Amino acid sequence: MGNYTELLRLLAYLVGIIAFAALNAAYLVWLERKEAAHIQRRIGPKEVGPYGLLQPLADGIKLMTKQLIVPAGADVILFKVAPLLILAPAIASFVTIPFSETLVARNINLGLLMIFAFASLNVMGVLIGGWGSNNKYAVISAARAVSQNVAYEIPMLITAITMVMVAGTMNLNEIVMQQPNIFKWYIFRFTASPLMPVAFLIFFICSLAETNRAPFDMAEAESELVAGAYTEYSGMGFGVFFMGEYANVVIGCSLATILFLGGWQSPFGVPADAHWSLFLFKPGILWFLIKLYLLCFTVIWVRWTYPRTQFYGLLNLSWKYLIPISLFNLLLTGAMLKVFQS
Amino acid sequence: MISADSLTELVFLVLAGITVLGALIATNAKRLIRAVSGLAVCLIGVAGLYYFLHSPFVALMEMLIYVGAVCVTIVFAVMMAEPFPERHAKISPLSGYLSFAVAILVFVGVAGLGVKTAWKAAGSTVNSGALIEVGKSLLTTNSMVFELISIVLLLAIIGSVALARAGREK
Amino acid sequence: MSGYFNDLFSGTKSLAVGMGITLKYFFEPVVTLQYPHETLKMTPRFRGHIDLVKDEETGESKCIVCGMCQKACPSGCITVEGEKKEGAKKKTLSSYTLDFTKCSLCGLCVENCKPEAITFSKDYNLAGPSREAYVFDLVKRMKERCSP
Amino acid sequence: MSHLAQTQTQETFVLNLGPQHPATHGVLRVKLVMDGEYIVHAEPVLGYIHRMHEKMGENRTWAQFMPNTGRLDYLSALSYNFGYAAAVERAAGITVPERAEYIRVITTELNRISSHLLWFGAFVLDLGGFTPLLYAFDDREQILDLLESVTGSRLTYCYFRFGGVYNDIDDNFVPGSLAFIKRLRARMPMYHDLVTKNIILMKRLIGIGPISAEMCRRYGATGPVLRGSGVQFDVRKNEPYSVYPEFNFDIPVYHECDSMARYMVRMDEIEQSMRIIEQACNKLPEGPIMAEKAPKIIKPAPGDYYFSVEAARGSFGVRIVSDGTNTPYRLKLRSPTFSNLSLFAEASQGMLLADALALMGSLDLVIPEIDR
Amino acid sequence: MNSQLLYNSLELYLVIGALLFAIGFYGILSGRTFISMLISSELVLSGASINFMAFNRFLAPDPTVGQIFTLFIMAIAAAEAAIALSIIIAVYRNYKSIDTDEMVELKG
Repeated sequence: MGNYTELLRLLAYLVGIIAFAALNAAYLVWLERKEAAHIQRRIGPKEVGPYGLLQPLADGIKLMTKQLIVPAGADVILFKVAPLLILAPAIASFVTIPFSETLVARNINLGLLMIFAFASLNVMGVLIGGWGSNNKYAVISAARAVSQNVAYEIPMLITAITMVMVAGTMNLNEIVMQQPNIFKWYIFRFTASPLMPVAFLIFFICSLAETNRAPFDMAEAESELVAGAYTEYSGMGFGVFFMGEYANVVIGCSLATILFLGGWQSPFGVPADAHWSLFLFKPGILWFLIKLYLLCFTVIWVRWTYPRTQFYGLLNLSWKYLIPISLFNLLLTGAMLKVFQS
Repeated sequence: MISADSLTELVFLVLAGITVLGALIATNAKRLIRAVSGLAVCLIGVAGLYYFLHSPFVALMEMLIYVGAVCVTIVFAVMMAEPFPERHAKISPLSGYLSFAVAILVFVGVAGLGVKTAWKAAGSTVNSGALIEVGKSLLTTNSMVFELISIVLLLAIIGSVALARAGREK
Repeated sequence: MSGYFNDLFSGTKSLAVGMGITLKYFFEPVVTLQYPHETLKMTPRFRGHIDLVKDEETGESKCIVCGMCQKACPSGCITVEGEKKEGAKKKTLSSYTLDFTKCSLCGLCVENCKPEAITFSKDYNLAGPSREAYVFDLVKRMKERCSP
Repeated sequence: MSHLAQTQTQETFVLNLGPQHPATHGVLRVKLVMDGEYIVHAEPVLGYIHRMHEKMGENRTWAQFMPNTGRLDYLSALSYNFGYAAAVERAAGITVPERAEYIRVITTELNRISSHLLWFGAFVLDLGGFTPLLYAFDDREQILDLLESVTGSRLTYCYFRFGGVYNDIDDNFVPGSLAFIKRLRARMPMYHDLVTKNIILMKRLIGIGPISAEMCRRYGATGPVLRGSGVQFDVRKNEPYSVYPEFNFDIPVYHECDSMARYMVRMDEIEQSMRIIEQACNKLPEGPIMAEKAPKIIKPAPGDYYFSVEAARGSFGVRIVSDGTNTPYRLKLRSPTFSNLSLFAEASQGMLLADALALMGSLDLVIPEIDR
Repeated sequence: MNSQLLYNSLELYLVIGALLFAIGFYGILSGRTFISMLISSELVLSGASINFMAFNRFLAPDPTVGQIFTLFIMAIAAAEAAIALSIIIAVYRNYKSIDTDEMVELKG
C-alpha cells in the first residue's frame, strides 16, 4: 500500500505544481499590468471582475480560442515542441523548491544543481522555436538569447557556487534551515563575505537576464524584433511560451529567496515557546510567498522603469562587472570561510 | 497491478527508448537542426540512465553541460553555417550500406562482448552516489587529471576565440 | 581603474534614482479618465461635424441656401439644396447633406457662412455600422435635436 | 528556409523592416541587408501613405489647402499652418497684425513642445522604456487641452488664416500657458533623472549614430539633427520671420554628432520654447487678430515665392508658383524629415540593428510628412 | 536489492552503450557534413560514458572513478565541441560550405 500513497503523493504534487505554475503565470500577468498601469498613473485592467481580477481568465479564454497558425516553411515539429521546452523544465524545477518546511515535492540533495540543469534547457526552447518558425526576426532573437544566456550563466553559477560554499549543501531546504532569522539570512551574512548584498544583486541581475526580462529582454525586444522568437506564435502556442516565461521568473525569484532571503523562514525567527504567535511565525509558506512576490514585484518594477540594454552593453556588464566581482566574491568567501571556520 | 517496481521499470524502459530513438534521429535526420534536437533528446535519456545508475550528480551535469551547453553551441553553429536551401544529405548507396554493415558489426561485437562476459561483481561496492566522495576524489586521487582538464578547457577557449576571430577578419 | 568604479557607482546610482521615481509615481493617484464611465465635456470651440442652427423665430433653419459652405469645402462633402416656394422672396432649404466620411473637420464652411446658419456639433462619440451611417441629413438632425 | 538563400554566395540576408513594424512609427519600410546583426546596407522605401498633397494643392483654392498642411506633420501641425500661411501672405502682400503674430508664435511654440514631448516618449519607447512615454503624454495632454480650447481641435488645428488667425485666444489661454510652463519646468528634472541620466540610455546613445555636419549638408538635413551635429542653424534666428526677433532665446547646439546630442538638442529646445512662450505671453499686445485689408478671395500676383519656417523637425519650406488665379499653379513642400530620413541609409551602414533603430528614433520621423 | 529488475542488470546498460556507440559510428561514417559528424561523435562518447557509469555502478571497487571519468569526458566533449565548431565556422567563412566532400583543398 505504501507504494500507492507514494504514487498518489507524487501525482498530487504534480497537479499542484502545474496549477501553481499556471496560476502564477496568470496572476503575474495581472500584477504586471496593474503595476505597470499604476507606475504610469493609469488604472489597468478593471472591467472583468473586481479590480480586473478575472482578466487573466478572459485572456486565457481568448488565447485558447485563437487559431494556432503555423507559418509557411516552418519546421512544424520543432515549432510546436518549442513552447513546451520552455514550460516543462520550469515545472520540473518546481519539484525541488521548498515552499515550507514540509511542503516540497522532492527534497533532493542536489536541488540547486537540478534547477540550474533544467534551466539550461530553456535556451533550447527559444533557439528551436526561433529557428523553427522560419522568420528572420525570430532567428536573430534566438541568436541573441543564446549569447545572453551563455554570458549570464557564468556569474550566476559563480554566485551560486559561492552560496553552496557558505551553506555547505545543495539541498535547498537545508540552505533555508541555516537562515532562521533576518540576521542570519545569507544576504546579511557578513562573516561569510562582506559582499553578500552585492552577490544578491548579481544573482538578481543574472536571473533577470536568464529569464529574458527587461531591461535584458533583447530576445523579444518589441521595438527591434517585433516579438523576437515569439513573433510567429499565436493562440496557446504563445500562451505556453508566456506561462513558461513567468514560471521561470518565479523560479528565479524563489531561488533568490531561498539562497539569500531565508526562504520560508520568518524574519523574526520562531521562539521555542511561541504558542500564541503560531499563526504569525509558523506558516512558512506565507513568508515564502511574501518574499517571492516582493521579488516578482521588483522584477516587474524594473521592467517598467528602464529602457532596454543594447547587446554590447549587456556583454560589457557581464564580462567587465558581474564576472570579475562575482569571482572576487568567490575568492573572498573562500578565504573568509577558511579564516573564520577553521 | 502496477507496483512501484514495475513503474520504475517502465520509466527506465522509456528512458532507454528515448536514448536510442534520439540517437537514431541524430544520425538519420535530413535536417541538421533536427539532428541536434535528436542529440538533445538522446542526451536527456542518457542523463536519465545515469540517474538509474545512482549518480544524480553526473546526470544533472550531463544535462547542464551536454544539453545546455554542447547542444546549444551546435545549434548555434548550425544557424550560422547551415547550407541553404538545404541539400539532402545524399550518400552513395554503397558507402551507406557499408557503414551500416560496419556499424552492425561493431554493435554485435561490443554488445556480444558485454553480454557474454561473466562480469565479476565487486558485490559490496554499491555506488552511493555521494557528491562528497566525488569531490574528494577529484582533489586527491585524480587531482592531476583535474588540473589537466582545466588546461584543456583554457586552451579550447583560447583556440576557439582565435579561430573565430581569424575567420571574422578575413 | 578609478573610471571603472566611477562608472559602476554612478551607473548604479542613476538606476536607483530611476527606480525611486517610478515608485513615487506608483503611489500617486491615477490621472487618466475612465472613458466609458466618465466623459469629458467638450470645449466651446470644439470642432465636431457641422449642424444646422435653428432660427428661434421661425423654427426653421437660418440657412439662406447661398452655397458658400459647399464652395468653401475642400473635400466637397456638403450638398445643399433649396427650393423657391411660391410667393417667397428667397430660397428655402430643402435638404442639407453632410458626407462625414469625407469631412476633415477644417471648419472652413462655418467660417464662410454669412448668416451663421451652421455650427459645430459637440458630438465626438461617432461610431456607426456602415458608411451610409455617416451621411448625415442635417435638417433631420436639427429637427430631432429641437424636439425633445 | 529559402530566406537565407543568399548565404550561399554572401554572408548577408535581407531583413524587411516594415511597412508594419513597431519601430517605424507609421508605414515606413526599410529594406536592410544584414550581416548577422550588422547592417550592411539600408534602403528606406517610401510611398505607403503618399496622398499627393502637392497635387491636391493645385486643384484647390489657396484657402482650401490650409487643412492639408496640418496633415503633413500631424504632431506639429501649427508650424506647417504657419509656413503655408506666411508663404501665401508673402505672395499676396498681406501684413499680419501684431497680436495675431504673437498668438501664432505662442501656439506654434506650444505645439513644438508637444511634438518634442511626444518624440521624447516615442524615442524612449524605441529604446525599450515604456513608462516615460506616458509621463510625456500626461504633460502633452495639458498642451492639447490648451490648444483645443483655442483652436477647437487637438491635432489638426487648421488655425491660421491668411492675414491672422481663425479666432482670438480665450481668457484662460495665457494664464493656462504660464501655468503649464511652470508645471513642465518642475517636471523636466524628473525626465532628466529618469531618462537622460540613466546609465542604460547613456550607453545606448553616447557615441552611437554619428552624423557629421558635412553629411547633414549633403543631405540637406535641418532642425535638431543639424544642430546636434554642431551647426548653429535655426530658421527662427538665421532668417527671422514673424515676431521671433523680439524674443530672447538661444539655439541649443551640441557638437557630439551622436544620438545623445540630438536628444539633448530637443530636450533643450523644450526649455527654449518655454522661454519664448513666457516672453510672448507677457508682451502680448491688444489689437485685431486679422489683417483688415486681407482680401476674401486670395489671388497672389503671378510669381514664384518661397518661405520657410522652423518646424519641430527642421526647416519646413513652402514654394508657391502663382499664375494670378485663385488656385496655386504649383505648390512645393520641402519637408524636413524627408532629408533627415535620406541620411539614414548612409548613417546606418555598419551599425547594429538596435543602434540603427535608436538612430532612426533620434531622427524623429513622421512618415506622412515624408510621403506627403 | 532485486537484481531481476531490468534497471539493475549490467548487461542492458552495456547493450544500450554499444547501441549508442554503433549508431554514432554509423553516423560518422555516413555523415556528409562536419556538424553531423560532430553530432555522431558525441553519440560515440555518450556510449562510452554509459559503459563507464555502468561498470562504476556494478563492478568497480572505487565508487567514484567512473563518475569522474564521465565528468572528464563531458569536459572534453564540451571543449571538443567548441573547437570543432569554431573550425567549422572558420572553414565555412572561407569556403561557404560545410560539406565534407567539397573540402578538397583541405586535403592538400
